Amino acid sequence: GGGDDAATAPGGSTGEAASGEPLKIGWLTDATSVTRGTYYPEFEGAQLFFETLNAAGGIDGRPVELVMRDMKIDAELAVTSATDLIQGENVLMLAGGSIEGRMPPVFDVARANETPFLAGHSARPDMFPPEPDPLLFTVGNVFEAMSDARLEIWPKLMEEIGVDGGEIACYIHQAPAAQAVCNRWLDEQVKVTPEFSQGPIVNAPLQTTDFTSFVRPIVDANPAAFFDISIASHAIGVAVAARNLGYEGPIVFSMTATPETDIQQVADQAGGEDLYALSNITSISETDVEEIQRILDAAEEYGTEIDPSSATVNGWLMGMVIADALERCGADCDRAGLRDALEETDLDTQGLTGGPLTYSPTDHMGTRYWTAYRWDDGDGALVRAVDEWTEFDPATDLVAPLAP
Amino acid sequence: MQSPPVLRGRSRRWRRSPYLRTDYRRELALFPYSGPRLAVIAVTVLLVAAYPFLADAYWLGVINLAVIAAIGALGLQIVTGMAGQLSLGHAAFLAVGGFFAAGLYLHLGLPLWIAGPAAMLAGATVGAIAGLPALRIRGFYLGITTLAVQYVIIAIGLKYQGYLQTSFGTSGSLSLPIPDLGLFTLTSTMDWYYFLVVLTGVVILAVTNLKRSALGRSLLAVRQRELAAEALGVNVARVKITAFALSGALGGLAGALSAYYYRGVGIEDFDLLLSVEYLAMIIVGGLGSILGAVLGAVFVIATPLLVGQLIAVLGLEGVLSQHLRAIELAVFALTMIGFLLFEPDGLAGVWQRLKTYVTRWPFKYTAMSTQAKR
Amino acid sequence: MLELHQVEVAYNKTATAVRGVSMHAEQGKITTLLGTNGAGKTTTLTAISGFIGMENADVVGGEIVYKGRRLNRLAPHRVSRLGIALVPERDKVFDTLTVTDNIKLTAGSAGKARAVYEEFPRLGELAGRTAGYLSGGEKQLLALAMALVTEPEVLLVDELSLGLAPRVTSDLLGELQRVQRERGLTVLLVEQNAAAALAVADYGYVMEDGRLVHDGTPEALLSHGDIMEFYLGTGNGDDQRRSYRDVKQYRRKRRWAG
Amino acid sequence: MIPTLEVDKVRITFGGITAVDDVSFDLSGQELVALIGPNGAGKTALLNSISGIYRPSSGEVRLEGRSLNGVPVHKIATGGVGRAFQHAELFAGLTVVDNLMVGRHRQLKGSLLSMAVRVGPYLRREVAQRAVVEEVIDFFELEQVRNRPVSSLPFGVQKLVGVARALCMEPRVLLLDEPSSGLTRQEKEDFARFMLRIRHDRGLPMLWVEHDMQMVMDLAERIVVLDHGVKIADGAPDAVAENPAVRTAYLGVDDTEMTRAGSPG
Amino acid sequence: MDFSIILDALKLASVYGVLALGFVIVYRTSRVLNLAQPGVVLLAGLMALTFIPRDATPTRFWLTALVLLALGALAGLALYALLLRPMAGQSHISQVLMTLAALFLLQAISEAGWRGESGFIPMPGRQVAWELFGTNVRLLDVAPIVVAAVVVAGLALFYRYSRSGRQMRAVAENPALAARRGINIEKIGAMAWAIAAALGVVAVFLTSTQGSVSLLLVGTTLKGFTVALVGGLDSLSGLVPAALLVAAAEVVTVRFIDQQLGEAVPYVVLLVVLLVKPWGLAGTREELDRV
Ligand SMILES: Nc1ncnc2c1ncn2[C@@H]1O[C@H](COP(=O)(O)OP(=O)(O)OP(=O)(O)O)[C@@H](O)[C@H]1O
Ligand SMILES: Nc1ncnc2c1ncn2[C@@H]1O[C@H](COP(=O)(O)OP(=O)(O)OP(=O)(O)O)[C@@H](O)[C@H]1O
Ligand SMILES: [Mg+2]
Ligand SMILES: [Mg+2]
Repeated sequence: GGGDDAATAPGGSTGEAASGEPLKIGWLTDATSVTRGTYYPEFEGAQLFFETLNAAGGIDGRPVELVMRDMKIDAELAVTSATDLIQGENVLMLAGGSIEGRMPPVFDVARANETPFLAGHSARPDMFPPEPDPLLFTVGNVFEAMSDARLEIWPKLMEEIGVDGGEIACYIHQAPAAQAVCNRWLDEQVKVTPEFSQGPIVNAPLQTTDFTSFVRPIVDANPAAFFDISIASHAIGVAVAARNLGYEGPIVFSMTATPETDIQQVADQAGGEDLYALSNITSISETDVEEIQRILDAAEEYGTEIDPSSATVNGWLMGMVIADALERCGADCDRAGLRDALEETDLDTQGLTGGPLTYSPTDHMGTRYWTAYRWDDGDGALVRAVDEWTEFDPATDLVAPLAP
Repeated sequence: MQSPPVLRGRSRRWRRSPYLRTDYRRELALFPYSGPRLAVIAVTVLLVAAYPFLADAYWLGVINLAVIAAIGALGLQIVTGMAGQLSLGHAAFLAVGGFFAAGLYLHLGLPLWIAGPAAMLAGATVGAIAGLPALRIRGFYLGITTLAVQYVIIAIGLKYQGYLQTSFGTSGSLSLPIPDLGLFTLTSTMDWYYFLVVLTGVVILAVTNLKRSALGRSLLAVRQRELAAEALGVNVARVKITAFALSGALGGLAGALSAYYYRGVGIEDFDLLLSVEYLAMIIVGGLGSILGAVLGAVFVIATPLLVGQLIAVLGLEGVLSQHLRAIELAVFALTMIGFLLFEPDGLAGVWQRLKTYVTRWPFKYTAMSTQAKR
Repeated sequence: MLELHQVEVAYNKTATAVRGVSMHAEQGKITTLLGTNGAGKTTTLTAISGFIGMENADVVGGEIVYKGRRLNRLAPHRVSRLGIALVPERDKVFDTLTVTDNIKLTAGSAGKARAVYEEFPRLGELAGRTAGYLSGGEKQLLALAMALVTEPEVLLVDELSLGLAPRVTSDLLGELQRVQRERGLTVLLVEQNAAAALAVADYGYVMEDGRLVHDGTPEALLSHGDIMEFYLGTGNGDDQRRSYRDVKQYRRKRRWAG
Repeated sequence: MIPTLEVDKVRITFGGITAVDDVSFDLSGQELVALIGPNGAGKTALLNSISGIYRPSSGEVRLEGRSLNGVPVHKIATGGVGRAFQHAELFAGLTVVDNLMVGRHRQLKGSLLSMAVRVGPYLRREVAQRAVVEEVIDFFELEQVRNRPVSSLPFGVQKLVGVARALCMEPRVLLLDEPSSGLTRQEKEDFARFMLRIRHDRGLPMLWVEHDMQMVMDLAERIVVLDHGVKIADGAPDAVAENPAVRTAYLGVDDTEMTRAGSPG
Repeated sequence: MDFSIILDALKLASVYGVLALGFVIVYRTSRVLNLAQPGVVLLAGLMALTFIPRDATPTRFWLTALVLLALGALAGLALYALLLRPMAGQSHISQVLMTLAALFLLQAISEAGWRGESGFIPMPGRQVAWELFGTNVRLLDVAPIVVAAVVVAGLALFYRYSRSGRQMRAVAENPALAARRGINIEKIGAMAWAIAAALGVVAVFLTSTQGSVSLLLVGTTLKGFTVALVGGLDSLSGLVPAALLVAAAEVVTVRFIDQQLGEAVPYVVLLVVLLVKPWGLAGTREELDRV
């Protein structure tokens, strides 16, 4: 694959530090808001990647510079920041993300300026096969696709845990897009695996800080398993509340939303037994994966504000994708060229995901590989609960089509 | 003791005074034809028309946002600045307008030029309902009931988005097309700029007229002394509801415009902070002042961005980029504090002060008895 | 005792309402300040009792001195604790408190509060009422009682007779004179009812358009032609008051200034 | 002939307090009736009940024969009851002219749209009403302060503006609550002249609350006396002045001082 | 109806009660809605997160809590002295906007120092729990109720038996006159702000028995407003029933009607109460209809 050079560059440290005219990439993230825990580490991951890359010679001697803007989950800031990055900073492309509802106006800015955009953890149907928006790419997931992917991995995890059926409870916070997570998934899951039945679905308003009353129905129903996905501050609050109120069954997080650092908080507050995570990316705990070790080394060297987690890994992966495209785009890379290069991505992720990441003109998302982890209280880290990766190709594996 | 009659109606000064008017129509005219005033207006119009050629696309976009906000701020100015009814839930009206416009497009395919006025109507209706407590409740208690209305609207909006999500399968945020106004479409930032500027001009003119009319006077009267106003024949209940309805209408318009400007709406955008920002606009601009509402809107929208730019220009970005937003917020807060402490009449007050200073120069104080106003 | 030297006060940092006023309220005497509407009497009293910017006004020149101490810019409660009490022209009582609470607020002890009711029996009848609902005159009584109960050394009264029935006015003025004599109280009395004020005062000032235009003993003032004409409604040679039915037209203008 | 204003057995109570007790009298033609009484006698309360601000617990007020019971305050005002308040109650943010224009509120009806557009009929109406207001300003000699914000006016002028504002309503009956308190002798004389001129020019009946007995004796044609909410006298000035009940309740001065209340000595 | 509902409502009420108390105390002395309070609460929470490490001993916890309480009071003093005192005599709306500016300032501080951090304050005794009426009851469920009761009762007694109660109302209604009657309005204002800010610190510890500290605390604090208003902004006696009413309504709605309405419930309760009693359950009229 074309990604090899770029992917090996950071560790390779053959050249000396890059010094030419920097290649500017705009990065939009929520650096200071309730969603910081989810989106900011992505930026940090990419930042680490490029620091390492630049130290090793950058791309053809040119350093890559990330220009970050904080959107604060605010539509107005998002639009002005995106415009400023493109027109003021003259960046080659945009990357990053915030909650889904915040993105369409930003995409509009990108379209109006013909600037490619690489989205992180949360994607939108705009990038989905078979008719993706020409400018939008993602390493992340659309909620509906994520739900469908879960159908196969869920029974595997349950088997590992030793749960052979019963009610599944589900928690999301009140964001319209998030509602698909529980509704669509549970509807299908009980069809695919009839030994499971639908338990309580809890849906708390975004402003909630005291989850007691919301969690009571779950505790009262005492489900066989509890799937807890939401922005981090909610997900951990709910898990802790459930434990406090006496729920002792397995709690399963989605690691894209609740990275290791947050699971750690739950373990601190309410004990680390029976905590699990589904993930489409390798956990930062898997230090025997070489690329993960590189991330940790880079974090050691360049520092991060938030302890590295799978979100950092996701950001690093985004860095890999961008560097790879820049490499292929060549010496006088412009926005159009970069977009074309992105579309031809076929990247070996060096073990950061379960397989290669490939984009095509009809697919700006690529195949996803899912696995499951278990929290090990002794190590204070995640360990694999399910060994293999489960493949999910959004082009063919969807249960029902996505809405436009 | 007999002294000649006060010089009235005839000036003995060698220069014709711009303040001397000879009939009421002239005094009541929107733009009294005084030289300096016309000059100021002409310069303003010229500057506004030339702005797109002076500013880059980014700052043009910023001004577009500010101008939309100015329409909303004028709405709040009517109810809080003029009628004195504290409204902490202005964002609710924006939400109603935005969702109404988006809903009309989504369900009926209606374009902006229909949806805009419709959003105003919807806003006015919700405004009038939100104003009902004002008939019984006053002051901060009223302020918080308007906040309550906002929470109710948000709850409804969430339900609506949930409904869209289940029945339309969209991710719940409503997307809108490029607005088509029949005669032209608003494609570029510059299109938007001229459209918004003209529209805002019309709104400003209308609000100014209202303020100078019987309604405007009764708004101020009700704010000051409800009972006395009533004993003078002002229907206080009606005036309050009208104020809320007008505020809702302008809020609704601003909401519809911003929905189309962002090409989509989400209920999450209309949080308390937005309401609070609108309040900040009218206080920074000057409570009760129309010019103030506009200046305040520009100020509140542009200051944080200006600070960001300033930091970039100073080359401090590397050092401070991590704390950019914190700095912007702090600067914003400090400016607000500065205004509250040193210029309670806001930007409009500064403008007024400047004018008085120019006309009065070189004197520092005016004796009470000779102080000329207007 | 209480002296003003060339005091200037400006509203909103722009308009001067008091211009170069110098006056003196002598210890244990009643000094009265007369003047037409808007002359700056209230402004003068407010300046003495302390501003802290609350009225959007400032003493921009001159000195206010009490017992050798400069009062300019002193916070109102400090002024009050120096023994200077003010009965304001408007907003003189706490509307949402009851009459009793209003008095207790300043009385310090319950005994003193009771003494007030002995002194002003009308207030006793109103003890439990909400002060905001009192009639204009009742409020005036309450305000005076609240000021007196602090046992001040200097009492500043802004328009004592405002809204009071004639009988109450004469009673109060008599009362004021009695208290003043007994306690050696220093009084600065702003009054519109010039005849009544000069009847009890030891010295008088006349203010117009922000300036002092005249001062003297009551006798001197009472026999001054302009004062007779404009403040007493007598003049015309004989000592008879003119009837309000056949008054002539006056013009509002400064007569002494300049 | 029906009297312009009839107060018929009006009683006003607040909780346990009876502020006005069974008071009846009427006003017609162009009478100038003074309403006097000690502080707290219920004078303001009575005016309030005529304006509709307080509702009589029994009895009723009639304007030209029509009962005002249950009529909203603003309807009573537009129906012809003009009112000047004891504490002026001006609208602080507005100028003198605008305060008076509020008094012309009734004549300035118009749709929101016509007000927002302003040209055409609404502007003509505004101009016409403005002319009326200017007349009143001339009448009260307020030219110099017409564009001053009322809050910066001295109290005495504010009260004058209050009266002017009431007159702007073109009322059928004018209620004045202590309009001259806080004025100097000279200004009171001016004010007396205004009252006489109002009566001369407009031919209005006026109900006038006043504490300055000399003014009352000189100007009023009839005097109604309240004490503790009860009407204790009603009649020509001289007759009332002779009334012993009035003397003890209100005046508290001996005979010779009657018309010279508060005089030196 | 099971015991857990009562428990949940009581817990929520205790948090709301203390939050509301903070608003009431400032309002009583100045008729100003203290919009800076959410900032104080947030900052206190974030500082607690930083200074109480995961493995903190109980001694360390209590010491830090005390220090934060003192810091809170100081912050309240500073806010009053620097921002509110110079505003004396200006309109109430302007003063409220000043507290709003203070909120922005506090948020800027929290952003500079903590960005959007969130987490749990490690509470001592979090493992202690009993089974009661079929419900799992933790020490941390009971503690906030007890603390809130003590705090509310204590302050109520303080205001009842100190001269300040009446003075506060006088200052609130007419500061200029109060000052001229010899009341040190600045002392009273400073005291109120210090107490209110300290209450904010107490409140953050109370909420932390139940949930995490995050930017969302701002919204939670605002709900304290509704309670203060339902009770009557200047009354301490209306506060307890108001807190119970609002909390119960919220808990019942979330449990039995619709979880998503939880956010709006306090405001709906407020609307209903105010339409019946415009000055809250036990508030006093602040504007008199009198001309
Ligand atoms: N808040 C204010 N803002 C601006 N100007 C003011 C203000 N208060 C008073 N003035 C002006 O200051 C001048 C003096 O007013 P002041 O109230 O002191 O007069 P006064 O002698 O007490 O009159 P009165 O007899 O009517 O009470 C007046 O011209 C008035 O217009
Ligand atoms: N809204 C009210 N609530 C309770 N008591 C009231 C109310 N309005 C008036 N009162 C009481 O009724 C009595 C009459 O008051 P009113 O204001 O009519 O007196 P007044 O004759 O106008 O006196 P003054 O000459 O002092 O103005 C007073 O004792 C007053 O306290
Ligand atoms: Mg005065
Ligand atoms: Mg009265």
